[in-house]
Amino acid sequence: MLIPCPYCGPRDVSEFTYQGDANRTRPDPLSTDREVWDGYVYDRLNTAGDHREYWQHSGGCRSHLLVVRSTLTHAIVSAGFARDAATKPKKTRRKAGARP
Amino acid sequence: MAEQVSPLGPAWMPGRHGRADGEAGVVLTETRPGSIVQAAAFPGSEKAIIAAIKKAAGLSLPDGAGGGIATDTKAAFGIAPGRFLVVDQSEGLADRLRAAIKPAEGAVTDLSHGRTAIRVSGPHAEWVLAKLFAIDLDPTAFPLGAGRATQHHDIQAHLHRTAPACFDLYVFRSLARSFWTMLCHAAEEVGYDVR
Amino acid sequence: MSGSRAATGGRIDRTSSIAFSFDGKTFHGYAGDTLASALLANGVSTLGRSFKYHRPRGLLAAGIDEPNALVTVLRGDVREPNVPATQIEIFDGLTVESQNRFPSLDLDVGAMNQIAGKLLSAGFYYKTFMGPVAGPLKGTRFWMFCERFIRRAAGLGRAGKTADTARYEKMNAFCDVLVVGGGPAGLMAAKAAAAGGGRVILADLDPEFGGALKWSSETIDGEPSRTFVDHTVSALEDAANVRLLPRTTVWGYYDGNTLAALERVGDHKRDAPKGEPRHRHWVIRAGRVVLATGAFERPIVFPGNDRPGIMLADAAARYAVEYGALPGRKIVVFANNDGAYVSAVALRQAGADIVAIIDVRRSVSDHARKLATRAGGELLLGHAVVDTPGGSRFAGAKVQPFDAAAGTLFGTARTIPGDCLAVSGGWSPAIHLASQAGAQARWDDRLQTFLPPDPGQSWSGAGAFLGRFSTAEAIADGIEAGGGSSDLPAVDDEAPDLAPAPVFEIRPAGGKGSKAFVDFQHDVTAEDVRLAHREGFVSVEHLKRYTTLGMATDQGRTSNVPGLAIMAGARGMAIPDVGTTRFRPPFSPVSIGALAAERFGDLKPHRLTPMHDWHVEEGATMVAAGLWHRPMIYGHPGETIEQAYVREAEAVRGSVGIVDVSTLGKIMVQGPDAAAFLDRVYTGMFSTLPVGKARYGLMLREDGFAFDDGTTWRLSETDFLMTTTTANAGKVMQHLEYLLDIAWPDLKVVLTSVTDQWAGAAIAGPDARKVLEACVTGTGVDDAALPFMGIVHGEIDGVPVMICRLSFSGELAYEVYCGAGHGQQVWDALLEAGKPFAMVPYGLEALGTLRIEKGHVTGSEIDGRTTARDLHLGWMLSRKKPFVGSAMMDREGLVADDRLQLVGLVALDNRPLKGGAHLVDHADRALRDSIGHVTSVCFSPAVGKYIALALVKGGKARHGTRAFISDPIRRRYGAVEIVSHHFFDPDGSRMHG
Amino acid sequence: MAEYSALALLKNALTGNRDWKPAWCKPEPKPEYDVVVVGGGGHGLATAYYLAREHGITNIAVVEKGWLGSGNVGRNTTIVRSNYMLPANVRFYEHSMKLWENLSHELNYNVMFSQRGILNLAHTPSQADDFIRRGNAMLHDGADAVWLTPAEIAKKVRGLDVSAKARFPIVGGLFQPRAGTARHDAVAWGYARGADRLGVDILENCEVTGFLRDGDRVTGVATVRGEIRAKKVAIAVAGSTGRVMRLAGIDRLPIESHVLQAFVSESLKPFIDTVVTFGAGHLYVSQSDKGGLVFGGDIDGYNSYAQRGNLPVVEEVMSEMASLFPGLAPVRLLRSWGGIMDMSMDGSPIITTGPLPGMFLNSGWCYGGFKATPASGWCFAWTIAKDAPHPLNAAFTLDRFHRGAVIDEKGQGATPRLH
Repeated sequence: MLIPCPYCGPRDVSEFTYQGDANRTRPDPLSTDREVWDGYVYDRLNTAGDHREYWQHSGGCRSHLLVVRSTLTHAIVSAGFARDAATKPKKTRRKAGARP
Repeated sequence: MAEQVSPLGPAWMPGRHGRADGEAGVVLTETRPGSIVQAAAFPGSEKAIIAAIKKAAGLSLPDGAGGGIATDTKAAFGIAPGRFLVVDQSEGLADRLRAAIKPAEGAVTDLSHGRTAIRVSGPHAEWVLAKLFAIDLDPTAFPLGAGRATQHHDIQAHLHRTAPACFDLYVFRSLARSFWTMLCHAAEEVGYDVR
Repeated sequence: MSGSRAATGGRIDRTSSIAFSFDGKTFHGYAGDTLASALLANGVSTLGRSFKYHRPRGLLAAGIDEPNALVTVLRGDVREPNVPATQIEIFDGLTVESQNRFPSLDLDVGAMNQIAGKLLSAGFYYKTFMGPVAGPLKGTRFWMFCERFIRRAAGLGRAGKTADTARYEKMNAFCDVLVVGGGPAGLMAAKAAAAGGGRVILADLDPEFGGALKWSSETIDGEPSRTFVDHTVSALEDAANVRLLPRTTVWGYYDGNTLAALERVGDHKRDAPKGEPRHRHWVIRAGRVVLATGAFERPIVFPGNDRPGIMLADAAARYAVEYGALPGRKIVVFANNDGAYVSAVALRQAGADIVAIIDVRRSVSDHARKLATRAGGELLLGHAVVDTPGGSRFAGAKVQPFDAAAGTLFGTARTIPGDCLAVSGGWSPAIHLASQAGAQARWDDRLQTFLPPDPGQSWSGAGAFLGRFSTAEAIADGIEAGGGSSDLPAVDDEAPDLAPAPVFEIRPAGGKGSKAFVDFQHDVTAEDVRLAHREGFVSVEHLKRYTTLGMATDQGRTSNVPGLAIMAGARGMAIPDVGTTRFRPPFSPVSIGALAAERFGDLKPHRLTPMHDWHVEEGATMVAAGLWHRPMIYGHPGETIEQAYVREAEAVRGSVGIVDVSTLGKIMVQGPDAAAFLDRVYTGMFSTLPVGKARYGLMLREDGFAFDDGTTWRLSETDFLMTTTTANAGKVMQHLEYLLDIAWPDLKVVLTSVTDQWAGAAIAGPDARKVLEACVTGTGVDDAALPFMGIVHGEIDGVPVMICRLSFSGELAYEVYCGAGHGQQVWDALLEAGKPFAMVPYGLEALGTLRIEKGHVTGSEIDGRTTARDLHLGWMLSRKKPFVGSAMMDREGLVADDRLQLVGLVALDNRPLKGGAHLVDHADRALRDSIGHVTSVCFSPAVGKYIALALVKGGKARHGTRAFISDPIRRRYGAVEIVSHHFFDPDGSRMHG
Repeated sequence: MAEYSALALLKNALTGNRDWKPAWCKPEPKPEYDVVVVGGGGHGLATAYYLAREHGITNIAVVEKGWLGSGNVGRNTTIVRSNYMLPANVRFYEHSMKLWENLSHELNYNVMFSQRGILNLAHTPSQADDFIRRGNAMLHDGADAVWLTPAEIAKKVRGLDVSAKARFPIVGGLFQPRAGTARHDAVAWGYARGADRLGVDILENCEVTGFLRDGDRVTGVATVRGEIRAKKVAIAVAGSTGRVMRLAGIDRLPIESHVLQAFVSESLKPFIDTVVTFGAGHLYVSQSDKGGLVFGGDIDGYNSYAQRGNLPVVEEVMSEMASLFPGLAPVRLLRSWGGIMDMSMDGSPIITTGPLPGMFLNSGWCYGGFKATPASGWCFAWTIAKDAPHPLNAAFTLDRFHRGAVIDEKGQGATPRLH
């Protein structure tokens, strides 16, 4: 499997460390809501299909990547810096002009 | 101050080894630069860091991921987003970089002792390195001046192409002796010269 | 003898005679021979014994699909078992032995299994050997008793126990186009792709490119096909952008168009040049792949179809034409398609007589008739071979009229004598790699075979791989798949139609006659397939697993389709409805050594500290800690380990000692937000730490369990040097990078591993300060200049150093850091300065002893299952701020009263305690109710006893009570007292002194 | 259905093996059952068998998406052992071991359980202590274990590099004599035949497409062969847990599906007798009765439902094989395959009531599922029959993660790829 690192280019999977399900957002550190924390730490979406997940290019530039990869075929749909995804405002699914 | 002690120890054996006939396929050298320094930019300050490297080391880095430049005594190349490895045969580069980089823009980390510089040059440099690294070494994919961060199993390495058939490798000092031994082993097939 | 050398012909070098040994007997062949062709030419007909029934077997095929002729290649005591003789190029001195026979190939006692044949039907072992329910053979014993004999009888070659000293290597390659297969399709694809300018790799498993053109009688553009191959190959050799890999089997198609190939670099050489590997494991990342892997001929299943001398028709032709080795002089051909007629002509031209062509079809094409005439011999249409009477090799075919539509025999049988039977049952494209790359094969009714699926990855196919069997089609496909333009060479001969009649098995009425084999290597018969059907094992996977059909080393190349066809017949279904198995890597077996490459033998990564060579010269016993090597003790002659570490530890408590701590993980945490970042990852507060001071920190995992500890030094407002445990350095770095990239990308922090930048030496003991005073310049090291947890910068022997006063041993202690390249110099200077105080170097054992006496924890206690509170580190959990793990650390399971908690133990019997021992609270030695276990042990010179740290249920509440060691594994029992983990100087007066 | 025996074998051999009957029937689904077990793998079939045998519930259907045993029961490295460290695991797996020891008799089907022993090699003194801790834990909870010195190991496993200069020097090994291997497919077939003989309907090619619901309560399954109502629905689908539970509206679970590769060498004459596992990395190897060395290593380490892995793990496992047995370097890898593991967040299984009323869940086997088959079925059957767990599986609940009562053998926390 090759993962296209946005900095280093496509690299062999052996250069990467899997950092798991990216369908989770770390709760507000001040939150004491146990259920939210439980969900974050233990529960996984475990998608059969295109799966959002983190990989660290630990054997290269060490960046964490947000990768969308099919868990059925291992085909990689997209890969970008996790940092970008985390800092960019979340895109709404609605297209401009569409009804709420 | 005294010179650094090489980590290669008894593994460094000058002379011709491996296949004995013909020209040596590769020449292996420990280049022992005085300064190996990481300059890292906080997001948005990459340009400022590139300018600071120009000011402190006199090296103009090209744009682009993994872009780099090499002269006889100095080198710089990108190793990660906003991160550059800057190398100088003489000591004192870290201080010059610190003076040129504002703390709000980036950080300077001296790695002069932490990384060992090994040069692999010669007609079979690509062939020998291809045994160790899963990266495309062809000049079309890895052009002159460019740098790459990669690994050989447990050993992380930064590669810098400083001439068409010459690569400078930076590996963790503690692993340098093992890496050197593996490099020599890989080079036996084409014959190698340690200088 | 049946096989013999033809008077002329073949791509062998008849001027170069080669001597080799088979089963201890010397034979001669020529350069260019395989072991198979050479033995065939020498008249050897039995090359192996079958798996289950130990039947004599000869060559069936001429290539990688050979199921029978597996042999062991010997290189000294190193054994390479199960190599097909068809894949071995002979060289002077080649030594080979046959397999699965005792005492010899010709006389094999295992052949008695044939007598019990019916008993040994598919799955017989599931139905018996359950044994008695009582008595000495109860339980599994009866089965295990019987199993021993079954195991001895099974198995093919014998593996060696002598270490293989051959060299194996890995090679990474990148290309725009990888062409797999060097037959006409592959050659043209490579040529066309190369013309396009991209980087091309062409791999073929044979020593020479050309595929079937090497034994074809066709002419291309007016030249013999072999000349055409030579010209094309030399043009490719001259192209700078083409890499040719002969003797290279592409065996795995992995994700992202990553393919794995095995190059047999040195198997055909007596001696390897220095540094050259025997096998090279290629990992090829290809932009796109052209699969031109050809097709395998398959046999027809009929009674007695495994007798030596019965061979695939194309293989027979290949032996004759490529190697000049005639498989027989009087050849009978048995076919269901036109391809065998071409083989018959080739055999005739090579010097054999064709006795008869027996075809199941009642009528054949004019082209076939013409070929039959050229081949000579009798043409028997609408007939089938129903048995092969004779002994240990083929002597003639019993034939009978056959109705192909009904699948029935009729009329009377007669025997046609001959010394070789050439069989063709149709062709199966080699779709294995395409199947590995994903997707199901599809059935083609006309060709009666499975064709490749639609590409799931970036590949295209060409030639016989696509079921386009003619050379002209292969050439046209190759050019198209290669993607470039090229002149289209013209093939001057008419191609035969390889579409077969749908006949897979000849089955005499009532199942009479000899065994009819489907899988030659696993001895699976047509009756076994039908038995599986009767017992309900009807899905293709059940069939495979119940009968072991197709699971041998040839991976069913010759058996899959006939097996499916028989099951389809039994179920009354079409073949594709029964299914096809998914092919898995490897396409053909790959040496374990090649895949291990340089990662076995002596080349192993070791992490060495700057003072490593000194430790070794000083006689230290080194111990591996992950990749690191660390001194365990610096033993004196005659000392035991315990005597050595006790001496070293006593020196530290009494005067001073020095220990190499360079292996501690060190991470630079830099940036305007570094302090805020540390507040979030550590349980304690770091933003309040002044510059020039260090603080002990504890990290939790997100789930609230303890993770790692260490000190972090504030070097400036924005620069921190974090230390981690040696073992966890990498994990901590990754944990921090994850948080910074994903949880808090807004923080301006840079993390850099500087473990290797710094050499570290800890000076510990009452005289530690005096040692530093004697050698440090540029700074004071007195209590005022360097208080507990203070940091100063100075020089030792002219080398800049950074000194932090902190203590793991509980003594007055300092960690001295300098650039790693100066580590030995500073170490030497410290030793020199320590001489007046009799300073000793100490190793991990003494370090451990000192910390156990102090009750400090390490990885044995922070084992991923303990909490900060379990380890009495609850005081480090800040209540002023959230930190990683703070939200989860108070869950009921983490604060339960019966958790294992850290305690100290003192042996009451004055005998050594051992890690891994359990504790119970009953004095009898009954194995029940463990209350915990021992984590770290030593003889404590300070306490004067054997002590230990342990994790015990409800720990603290048991202080002052007695418990008992229960270590049945080592038979160590005895009483201990449970005490506080602070054995020594609990108020820390010494390190503050 | 006829008993299997040597005599039956002989009798049938004399009549041309014509009278053998199917090992299990292929019935049409009934509209309603007392219990529907989803998943015709080892655990599902064992559950049905023990429900019928131990609890007298025989109106059961086992529904299987593909062919029976097409999941991990037919894709593992066939190792049976109970060498765990934490009490909940040792007791559970030891119960399994005891069931294994009588399984062939009980099922009248030779599952070829062979107690060849398992040897865990230790490569450093601290690892030896860890293994001894485990061995002691096993002995305290009723399993068997002994310690072998390098010299004893050298005698037991010839070909193993026990020299001091070995790449991974061996300081000793923990040996469980009663551990061993069993023929994996036979376990599925034996349980299927056993359940069938007790009246269980085994429905192959019967993929579940949804759950029948009455409010929260699960009342049956919709399948490609029609709706089937059931008083109780039990899920035992290993790597497919995520997919099946999603059909019931449960999107998130403490489970990730990962691919694990396994390998077999070409067939060899007897080379190693016992099961050997390697402590310096991750490798386990045994030799099958057919002669192939069956071995495996770590999971690939990323979420996957594709039954295929990638090269890095192949190379890693082979390097460990060649390091341990330097004579095997020329021996050839014959075949590799992949199975889908239901990796739980602490590496231990889940056998529980719920999470919905009328539903029961069996999952989280990581790569320990095969050896657990008998006890998993036995405990799951108990849980289903009594609507409450047996003490042996009382700790294997879903809510243990949230309570912090994790059973973490490896101490790796909620990082499935490290379990």
